[in-house]
Formats: sequence, structure tokens, C-alpha cells
Amino acid sequence: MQGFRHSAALLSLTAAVLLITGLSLAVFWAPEDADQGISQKIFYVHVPVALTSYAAFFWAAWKALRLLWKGGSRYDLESYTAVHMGVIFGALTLVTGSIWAKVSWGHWWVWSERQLTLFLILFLFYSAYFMLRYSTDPGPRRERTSAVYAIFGVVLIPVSFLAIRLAEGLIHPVVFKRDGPDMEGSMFLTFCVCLAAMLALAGSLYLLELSGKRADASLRELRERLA
Amino acid sequence: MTGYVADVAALARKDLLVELRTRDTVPAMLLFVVAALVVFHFALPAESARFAASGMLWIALLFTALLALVRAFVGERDHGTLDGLILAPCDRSAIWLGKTLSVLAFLLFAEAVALPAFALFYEDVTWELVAGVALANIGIATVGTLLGAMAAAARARELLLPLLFLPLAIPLVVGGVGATVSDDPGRYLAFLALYDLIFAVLAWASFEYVVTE
Amino acid sequence: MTGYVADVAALARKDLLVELRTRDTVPAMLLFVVAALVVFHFALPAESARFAASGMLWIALLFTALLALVRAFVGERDHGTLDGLILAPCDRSAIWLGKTLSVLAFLLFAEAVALPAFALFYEDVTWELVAGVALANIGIATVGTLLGAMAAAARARELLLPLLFLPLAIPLVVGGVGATVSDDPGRYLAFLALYDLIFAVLAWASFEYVVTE
Amino acid sequence: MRIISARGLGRRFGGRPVLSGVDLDLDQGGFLLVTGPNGSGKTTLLRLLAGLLAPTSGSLEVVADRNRVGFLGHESLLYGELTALENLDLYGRLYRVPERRERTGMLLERFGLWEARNERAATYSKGMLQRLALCRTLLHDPELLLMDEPFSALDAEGVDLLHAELADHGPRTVVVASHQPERIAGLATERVALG
Amino acid sequence: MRIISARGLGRRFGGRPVLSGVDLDLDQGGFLLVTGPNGSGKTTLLRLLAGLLAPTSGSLEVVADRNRVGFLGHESLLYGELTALENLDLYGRLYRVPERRERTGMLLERFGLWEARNERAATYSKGMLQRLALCRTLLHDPELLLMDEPFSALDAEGVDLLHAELADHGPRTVVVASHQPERIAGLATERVALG
Ligand code: HEM
Ligand SMILES: Nc1ncnc2c1ncn2[C@@H]1O[C@H](COP(=O)(O)OP(=O)(O)OP(=O)(O)O)[C@@H](O)[C@H]1O
Ligand SMILES: Nc1ncnc2c1ncn2[C@@H]1O[C@H](COP(=O)(O)OP(=O)(O)OP(=O)(O)O)[C@@H](O)[C@H]1O
Ligand SMILES: [Mg+2]
Ligand SMILES: [Mg+2]
Repeated sequence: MQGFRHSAALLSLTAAVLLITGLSLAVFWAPEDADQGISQKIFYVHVPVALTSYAAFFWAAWKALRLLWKGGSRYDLESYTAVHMGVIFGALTLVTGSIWAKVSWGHWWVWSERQLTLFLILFLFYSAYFMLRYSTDPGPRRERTSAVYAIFGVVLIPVSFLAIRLAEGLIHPVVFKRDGPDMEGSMFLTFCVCLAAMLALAGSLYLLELSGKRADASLRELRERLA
Repeated sequence: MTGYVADVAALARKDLLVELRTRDTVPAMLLFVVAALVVFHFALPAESARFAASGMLWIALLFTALLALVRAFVGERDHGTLDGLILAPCDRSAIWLGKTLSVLAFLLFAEAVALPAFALFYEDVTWELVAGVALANIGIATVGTLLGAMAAAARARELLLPLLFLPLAIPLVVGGVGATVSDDPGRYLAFLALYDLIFAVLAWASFEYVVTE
Repeated sequence: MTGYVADVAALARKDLLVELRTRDTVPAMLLFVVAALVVFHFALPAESARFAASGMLWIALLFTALLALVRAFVGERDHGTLDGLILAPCDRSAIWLGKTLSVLAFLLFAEAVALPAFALFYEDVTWELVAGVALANIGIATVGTLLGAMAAAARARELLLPLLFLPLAIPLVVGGVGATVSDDPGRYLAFLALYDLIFAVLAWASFEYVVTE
Repeated sequence: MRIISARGLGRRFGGRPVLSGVDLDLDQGGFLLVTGPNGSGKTTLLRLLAGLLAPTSGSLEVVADRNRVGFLGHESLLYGELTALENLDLYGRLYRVPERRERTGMLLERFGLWEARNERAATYSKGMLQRLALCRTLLHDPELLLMDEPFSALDAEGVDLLHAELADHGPRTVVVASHQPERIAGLATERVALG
Repeated sequence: MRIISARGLGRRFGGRPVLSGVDLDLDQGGFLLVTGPNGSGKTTLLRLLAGLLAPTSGSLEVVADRNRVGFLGHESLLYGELTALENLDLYGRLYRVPERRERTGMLLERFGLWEARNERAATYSKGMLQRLALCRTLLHDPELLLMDEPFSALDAEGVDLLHAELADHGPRTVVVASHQPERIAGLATERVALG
């Protein structure tokens, strides 16, 4: 437990450092984007956040798999916390993305963006995950159900992505083309630092929430021992 | 193997028998489909694209299916019969498959009414549409049954199931609509088949975990 | 009289309590509506969406209504609680009114979420639409509750009740959609109001005979 | 004063006669024990007396207005999604029970459910549910008490509690259907054996 | 041969411990009587043994494959909309009972339900339903029998029938939870008192 706390503190420290460097790099060092101008800077927050939430969802599924494999409530707790992180960062993606959309296209929301729609679907899906948890009595049954649902989530990601691909051009043509990863070195470096920062941030938040939840659990058990 | 098939058959048969007695599900589905078609008839302007029409049809089918799924496990809760099935020596996935098949049967029944009605009100039914519906049915039934079993363990099931189901159903709608309106339906039908395959396997493999502790 | 009101209040309160027992009914509603809208988006192209929009709205509302009715009486069948209410000294029509009000509350609640979202994603909500929805709600709740009670009183099973609901519900849908799309909604709204009046009185008067022997 | 009087009472379900030619007379304060093998019609008889079923033949007269009748059936008539308190509160309102809260608390106390008062009835054990159903039945202090196998699922303590409740019924008229007549040996003043 | 062995077995529902530290050993042919007041965890224990619930603490080992276990719970586990025959037929298929028809008929005969074999279970009286549930439990001639208050709702004849069934259980291992230990006085070889 002590070592656990320790690593959590360490990670959050790294997160802070990385975050500061990454953002300052983005603001002061990385060159301004040719066609999008200053608004492109949000890219350094937006995309790392998005990718981080993906990572969280996959982590949740991995833990869920372990639960079904081995059993044991600790995996349930971890999987749940990971989903929680994923949803938090997903919301951040939606917000930053919407802001970006507003500044660069003038709309808060555009259906024609793959990522957007995909994210909306995932967001709905994982919100339902919370519904499922809250309306089921805690216990082994709930742990397993949540685990299965979390695994469905990561399968849904590629499937929905494919679906949206197909839907495009059918529903309406892609209006905006944007050049993705092919950016110049300094941009890319900055991006990588920001990504690392976001991952570290998510990781430390994950560990903090987890330790909090575990503390509650052990406290409850203690109370019952005494009672 | 033959034993597995026999189990599935026995379980599906049971559901159909129960429905035959109670007539709980199918009439509700019929009501909904027909009502939906009537709504379209009024809502859609005469010159509306076939695109819109078929889109409407798909929405109607999706929600009709949801009605069936919501009720699929209500009966099982009555006298703890789901426990009875779980205790039985049959493979748990057989329970899932049996349910899936019975849900599929209800869907086919509703569609046997819906599609002709659709042809009557709007435009004739193409083979692509039929193929798309057939494939989508499988996806709906497989995923829906699993989620239904999940929701059965929760409070407010009737409300929860649609929430769990809709996000997973979006790809089906995309594929189905695409198959009906696009120029080369092949891609969409293939996509639907893929979806069915993936989620059928997934649901088949994971059902045991959601019904047992 | 005040006693009657108190009974109705107690009964409606009970249903809402059960409803809200899972505290997340509100977010659930929100999620459901948004999910439905996303589905609609994928089912329909942007341009035809504008025509079809109100139609889709009505489908969604009808579906929600059916869900509400399923919920309303599945619960009562569970431990013979309907008997408990019938044995209670309160006037039987109070049971019907309480149920109707709670169903109505559920619907209004769903619409309070759905209509703004609808306005946001599609066209703005006209007063005709609101009026039509409001009137349709009443009809659905009154008739649906009566039929639901029949179904719950097991002996009425043979009557194929949900099917009864079909001819009764279609006029509502027609009226509602008509009110939203036609040029002079007045006629449709008047029709809806008339429908509500007739069936409310009918259901109110006949409920006692439906639930007792 | 005559509370229940039945003449040639009969009930058929879908053509099949379940009860026929039952004659009954029960005065105020009387205690009727109904016995009979499984499927002999005890529950049917009690549901007839409660007015949940209508006779298909013969005549039945029960002199008691609805808000003074307490019925305990095979089913609890309770809402699984509501807590014990909420369930009793609902029935308390419908029966216009004076000092609802006090009486509810008192009953829950007596039947040993006070600790679990805020648990959903669905999570109750069978015996706890039976106890709660008893609270529901006695909540409005009925003059006419109709009980169908009231002892089922109760533990020894529960049996004693109920026995005590039935023993000092005073002016209250009681009808009990049971497979274990010995449990209310001394109490019954009348007996009907069906089937 | 050891059929059931539990060490420090415990189960909690939503944090609340319902069972804790239960130690059990039952050999083949043994007869375990589980007693305890309402809400003490008898049903929970039997559901744990049947595998319907998972322990939240301790270890539990039950040596019996699923198709040789018979479980009788508070609920009938029967489909109300199916007739007695259809219900038993379904379970007979699932359990691969040899000569399904004969055995079904024999059991219905023995428990006095043959006349009502084509009635929907929903129309059964409580005791008839309990008898039918007994048929369901015994249908596949289980080696391990788990029964939760098997005598409830049964009339005198039904009690004797069940008692006879339990008396000559031979190599069969039996676990019974009941509030009326006297009813299986002679039979029990072991006892567990919960709560
Ligand atoms: C609500 C609005 C938005 C959401 C939910 C959203 C979501 C996402 C997500 C999930 C990713 C991860 C991409 C991946 O995994 O490859 C992403 C990447 C990206 N987004 Fe957004 N986005 C939004 C708005 C925008 C806007 C308005 C822009 C630009 C004008 C934008 C530009 C990008 C870029 C350049 C990437 C890099 C990865 C790629 O090119 O695919 N996004 N977005
Ligand atoms: N699903 C559940 N959720 C929460 N609590 C539960 C659940 N099931 C049982 N309990 C609680 O566990 C305790 C034991 O229940 P159980 O049914 O095992 O008791 P029991 O010994 O069978 O009682 P009875 O003699 O009345 O049948 C009770 O307090 C009950 O409230
Ligand atoms: N709704 C119904 N439809 C058809 N038959 C019914 C119905 N209700 C009861 N019966 C039949 O009536 C007979 C008597 O049922 P009842 O429940 O009154 O018996 P009981 O004396 O209460 O039996 P038990 O001791 O098992 O409770 C049974 O044969 C039953 O099958
Ligand atoms: Mg009875
Ligand atoms: Mg029990």
C-alpha cells in the first residue's frame, strides 16, 4: 500500500512536469500552423486527450478480461476506475474538439467529422456503463456484467469506426480535410510530449482514485470486523 | 454436439410456447410497427426520397426489436425460472442461443407484417432490403439477448436495456440503410455479416459470465 | 373528495417512487434521447431529415409510451400488488387515475428532455407540436392504463390486449402527426381533445369493472 | 352479530367447479379454521370472502366495510422496489390509518423488522417478507381478518408472535386457512373442512 | 466420500455480511439439516451450495456434476404459462432424463398431480405448485439434493410423501433447510444452526 502511494505521487509529479513543458512548448516553440493559425494550438491538447481516453478504455477492457479470467473484486475496481478516466478524458475531447470546431468551422458540432461521431457513440456507450453499474446491486454478478460490457466497448470502437467510414459519403461528403500526422518535427515532438503528459496525468488520477476506493473498502471491512 | 442442438431447440421451443399462451410480445411489436408506418405515411411528404422512407423503416424495425428484447427476460423473472435454466446441466451459451432464436422468430414475425406493409405504403421491397433486414436481425438478436440478460440483473430493466442497446445498434442501422439505398449494397451487407459474426461470437462466449456469479 | 385526491396522490407517488428508486432515471432519459437522435442521424440524410424529423419524434414518443406502460404493470403483477390496491378502501377509479398520472408524468418527463434536444438537432419546436404531444399523452396514458390493467388482471389475457391497443392508438398518432405537419392543425388538435375526453371518461367509468369480478 | 353467511357457495374456473355448496355462518368475534388438502379450495374461499373473486353459484354475504378487512394471501401484496417503510406508508395512507408513523413503527418493532425497515422488500428473506405482509394486514387494525396459511415461512419466534396476535383478537372476527391446525389449536371456534 | 466441504464460507450483499465463517463437511449419503431464524442465511447458504451465488469469502467445494444436483428453492422455477407436463418435459430434456415420459408420468402420479397435468402451472394452488416443484427436483434422480423449506404449503399427505422420499434416500446426499426440524426428526445426520 505504501509503495503504491509512493508510485502514485511520483507519477503525478512527472505528469505535472511534462504538462508544463508540453504546453509551453506548444505555445512558445512549436511553429504556428499555416492554414489554421493560432487555433491549431489546441491540437496539442485535443488529440493527446482523445488518444488518452482510448488508452483508458483499452486498459479497462484488459482489467475486465483479467476479472473474468481470474476473478477477484480488485480487477473490477480497476476496470471501473479506468472507464471513469476514459469518460472524463472523453468529455475533455468533446469540449476541446467543440471549441476547435467553433473557432475553425464556426459550428460547435459537425456530423461530418469521423472522430466526432465515433466519440459521441463511445461516450453514449460508456455512460450506459455507469447506468448499468448504478442500477445493479453490488456483488459478483455486477462485477462480471460490467466486465463483459467493458470488453464489448473496445470491440465496438473499431466496428463503429468502420461503420462511420461506410456512412460517410453516403450520408454527406466529408466537408473538411485536415492533414493528420504529417507535421513537421518540432510540431511532432511537442505533440509527443503533450501525449506523454496526458497519459501520465490519466495514470496518476487513476492511481489516486483507486487508492481512495481501496481505502474505503478496507475501512468498511474493518468496521465489520469490529461490529 | 447433437445434445447442444437439442438443448437449444428445447429452450427456444419453450419461449415460443409461452408467447403462444400469453401473447405478450408479438402483438405489441405489431402495434408498434404498424403505428410507425402510419406515422411515416403522414410525416413524410409524398415526394420524399426513398432514402428517407427506408431510413424510417429501419428505425421502426430497430425499436420494434427493442420491445421484443425488453420483454424477453420479463417472463424468466417471474418464478426464478432463469435460475432453473442456469442450474440445468446444459451449456449456458445454449440458453443464450435459445433466447436469441426465439427473439429472432418474433422479429421475423413482425417483419412478415412490416415489409409487405412497407411495400404497400411506399415502394417495393428489394432483395437488398430483405438481405439487410435478415442480417441485421441476427445482430440485433445476438447482442440484444446478451444485454437483456445483463439488464435482467438490474433494477429498472425496461429503461436500462435501450440505453445499453442503442449505441451498439448504430452500426447495424448504418449497414442496413446503406444496403438498401447505396449503389453497391455488397459492402454494407458484408459489413453487417462481419458485425453479426464478431458479436455473435463475443456474446456466445460471454453469456455465461453475465448470468452466473 | 379530498380523500379521493389524497388516494390518487398516494398511488401516483408510489409509482414515481418505484420509478425513481434507481436514482438515475433522469440521466437515463437524457442518454436515451441523445442515443435515439444519433441513430436517427445515421438512418436519415441531412436534407430529408427535416421532413422526416417530426415523424421520427413521434416514433420515439410512441416507443417511450409503450415502455412506460410495460413498466407500469409489470411491477404490479409481481407480488399481486394489484389485489392489494383493489382490496384497499379507496375508490377503484382512483387506482386508474393514479396510474394514469404517473404514466403521464413519465411521458412529460421524457418529452421535457426530448423536445429541446429535438429543437437543438433538427427544427425548432412549434406550439402545434407541443399541443399535439400534450393531448396525445393524455390519450395514451388513459387508454393504455386501462388496457394495461386488463392485461395485469390475468383472466383477461385471452383478449389479446396489446392488439386492442392498436386500433385505439392509431388515431392518436394520426392526430398528433397531423397536428404537426398539416396546414390547419386546429382540426387535428380538436380531434385529439375529443378523443381524450371520450376515452378518459370511458376508462374512468369502466376501470372498476375491469379489475374486479 | 352475523359477519359471514354463505349458502350453497360455489366457484368454478373455466367450467371446472372448485368449490360447490359451501355453507358458512360466522358471528362477530368468531374464529373459523379452514382446512383441506392441497387444491381443495381454501385460497379460493378466502378470496371469495375478501371479494377478490365473485361466486359463480350460491349466495355470500360479508358484513364488513372494506377499510376494516385485513387480507393475508399466499402473495405478499408488497412492492419489491419499495422499502418496508414505504410499503406500509402507502397502505397506511390508503386505509387512512391514524398516527400512521407511530403504528407502522410499532408493528415493525413487534415483528422484528425495524433494523431492515429501509431495505427494499425485494431483498427480504421469505420469512421477513411474510412478517412484513403480516404488518400490512394488521396495519389498519381490521375487524375481519382473513389469513391464508399465515404461519408459512415463519420461524419459531414468528409463529409465537402471530399466535399471540391471534389469541387476543377480542371482538375481531378471524378466518384462517392452514395445513397445521395444531398451531391454532385452542383458538378456533368453528371449523370447515374442504375437499 | 466427501461431497461438500466449506471453510470460513461467507457471503455479503452490498457490503452487508449475511453469512460469515461457515464451516461445513458432508459425506456422501449424509443428511444435513440447516436451521436458523428468519433472515439468518439459510436460503443464501443453499444457493451458494447450488452455485447460484458465489462466495465473497472463504472456500467452498461441492463434488457433484450439475446434472446430478437437485435444487428446490423458495420459488418454483416453473413456467406459469406452461402446463405441468410441458414444464417437466422441458427440464427432462435439459437433464437428458431417460424415458422422460414414463418418469414424468410416474412422478406426477405419485404426487397426485396426474389429473391436473394439462393445466397451466399458473392456475395451480400453492401446494400443487410445491408438489410440481418437487417433481421437477426429483425428475433426474439427483445424487445431491438441496431443499429450502420443502414442506411449505404441503398438506398432511404431501408431507408424508416427501418424508418417504427423503427417508429412503440411500446413497443420496441431502441438505434441507427448514423451520420444522421435527418433521425430519429421525433423518438428519448433521445439523447446522445459523444466525
Ligand atoms: C467535438 C469535437 C471533436 C471530437 C469529439 C474529436 C475527437 C477526436 C478524437 C477521438 C481523435 C483521436 C484521433 C485518433 O485516434 O486518430 C481526434 C483527433 C484529431 N482531431 Fe478531433 N475531435 C473533435 C473536433 C476536432 C476539430 C474541430 C478538429 C480540427 C479542426 C479536430 C482535429 C483533429 C486532429 C487533427 C486529430 C489528429 C488525429 C487525426 O488526424 O485523425 N478535431 N479528434
Ligand atoms: N439479494 C439480496 N440483496 C440484499 N440482501 C439480501 C439479498 N438476499 C438476501 N438478503 C439478506 O440476507 C439475509 C438472509 O437472507 P436468507 O433468505 O438467506 O435468509 P433465510 O435464512 O432464508 O430466511 P428465511 O427463513 O426467512 O427464509 C436477509 O437479511 C436478507 O435481507
Ligand atoms: N385462476 C384459476 N384458474 C383455474 N383454476 C384455478 C385457478 N385458481 C385456482 N384454481 C384451481 O382451484 C383449485 C383450488 O385452488 P386453491 O388455491 O383454492 O386450493 P387451496 O386449497 O388453496 O390449495 P393449497 O392448500 O395448495 O393452497 C385448484 O385445483 C386450482 O388448480
Ligand atoms: Mg392456498
Ligand atoms: Mg429462506
